[in-house]
Amino acid sequence: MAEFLAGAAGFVLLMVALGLIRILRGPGDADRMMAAQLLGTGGIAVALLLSAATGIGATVDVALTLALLAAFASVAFFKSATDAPAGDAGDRG
Amino acid sequence: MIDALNAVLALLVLGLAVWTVVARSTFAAAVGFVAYGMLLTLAWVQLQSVDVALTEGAIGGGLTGAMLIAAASRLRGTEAAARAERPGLPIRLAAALVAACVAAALAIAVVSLPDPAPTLAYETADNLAATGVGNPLTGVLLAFRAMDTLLEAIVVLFAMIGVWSLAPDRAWGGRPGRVQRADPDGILAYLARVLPPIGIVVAVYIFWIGADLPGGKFQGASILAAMWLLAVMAGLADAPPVSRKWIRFALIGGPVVFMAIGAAGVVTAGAFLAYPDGLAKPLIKVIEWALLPSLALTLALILAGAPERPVR
Amino acid sequence: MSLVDLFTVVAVGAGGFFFLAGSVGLLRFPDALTRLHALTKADNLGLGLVVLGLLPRVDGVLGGLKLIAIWLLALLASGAASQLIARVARRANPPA
Amino acid sequence: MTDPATLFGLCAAALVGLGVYALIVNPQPLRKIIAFNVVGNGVFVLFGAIAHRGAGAGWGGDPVPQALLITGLVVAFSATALAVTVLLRLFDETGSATLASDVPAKPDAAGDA
Repeated sequence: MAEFLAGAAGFVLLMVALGLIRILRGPGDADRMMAAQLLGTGGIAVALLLSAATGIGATVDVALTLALLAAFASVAFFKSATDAPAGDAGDRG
Repeated sequence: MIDALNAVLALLVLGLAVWTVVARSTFAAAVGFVAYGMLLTLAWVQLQSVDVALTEGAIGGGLTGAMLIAAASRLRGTEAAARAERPGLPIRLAAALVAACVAAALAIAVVSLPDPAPTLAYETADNLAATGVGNPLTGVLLAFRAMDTLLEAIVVLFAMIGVWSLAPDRAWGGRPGRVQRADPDGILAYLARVLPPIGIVVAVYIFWIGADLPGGKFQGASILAAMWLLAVMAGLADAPPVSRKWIRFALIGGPVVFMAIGAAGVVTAGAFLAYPDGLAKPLIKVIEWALLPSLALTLALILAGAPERPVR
Repeated sequence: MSLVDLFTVVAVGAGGFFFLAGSVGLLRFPDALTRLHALTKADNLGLGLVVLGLLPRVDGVLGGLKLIAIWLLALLASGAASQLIARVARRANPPA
Repeated sequence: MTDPATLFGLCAAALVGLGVYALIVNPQPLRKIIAFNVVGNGVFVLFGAIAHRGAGAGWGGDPVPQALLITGLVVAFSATALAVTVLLRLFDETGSATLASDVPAKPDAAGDA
């Protein structure tokens, strides 16, 4: 079973890495941010799968920390994109 | 399976590092760095350093990433001028040669590391019982190498003083950073209302289990700093003027308690930062509880930046 | 293979499929908002199914609650982050 | 396949090399800061790989270098934040973020850019 879980972790890692091509291609900054967001979620899943595969329970806490801070970079991105002098501060679209 | 996973992970880390070097726009490089920090966190898990993975996850991907993204956006206008300064081909070739030599030397060192590897694990294990803590890293940080940890807490404080010293004269002692405005009913304000209470619980949990399992004050303090910054970015809280007395006391509180207990060790245990027999665990606890709020505040104020708004 | 193992294999496999779908969508869909749609599938369903598959393997109720808490946190983060990214994307390319 | 210590050790050597290259050739200061972090991460991962080789006493690695890594990460973060703040102040003050000296140097013979 550990083999399957490690394999699943590798598969998820490969899949979200595929999404990283969006960081390379863009075209917009928003697209790049999405790829980072997807990698964040994938990283949580990989950490959980590795925790189950290796039996190191503390790895779950790594996933917990990552989940807690998953939106952090996107928030900074939103703030810097909307705080530009010309921008308004509304975030309800 | 694990071997293949490690290989993929190492290649991805390298690929993203290459991207942060070759990307045309600095913003794209900064986003790449966020992803890179996340993958490094997984690499730490695979190197069986869960404590370090927790630190990297909180600091590398979270705090550093957010800081770089914000800075890259602010400096967007300077990109074209910087591109024109790109050095010519001969310099780039020379740089590549230097870099390749450095990498090759390190690689040779890696493959010729002594076998069996020297380790302090057994000595740590033999002496850990004397400290009363279960997590060997906490034992190392607060007993065997307590001097490093003390100096580190002070270095972080110095970095913050360095950040403050960059304030323009008119703003000295004022509030750090710019005014943050956000829609009070928007999704950002919602997130900043829901997440920090959970984040504080998680931070205290990570801090609390640090005595016996991976975790500790640095990780907890990073999470606390991130949560406070989220509230600031959502306009729900404002950074206090740095001239406030309570801030000064809160900042030095942790290091002062650490040094006081260390100095008491000269009398009670015969050496600076030594603990008397049987009192090691309670004293370590006191130091950790004192350091957590100081570290969290210091990290948060470093991230908040130099004072920019004078107090009226 | 026990029934529990089978459950894990099916759920984690399905989760992996949604990560695949999320990545393919992120790469193939034509504009930012549709890509965002693909991304949230990976966030919500992919991670959710992985967590579901791992639930029977944890020791104790607390371990299970922790896994569920991680999923809920990721849901909150991805929901908020998607909204914020979408607003920036729409500002850059206003709908016709 | 090799053991993770050697694999990530070699990865770390490459990271340091990449970072050194970027530190020299990237004129944009923020890129230099990122490059500096890549060098730093390379050093940390190398240290972590060596710690992993020292596994013993039931732990996955030598706890002494691992503990020092944690303080190292926090200090690296502080240094990065200080550097970014200096850069932003330079930008606010001068409107540019260049490290070039004020003397408008004539394009030298070596430069083709």
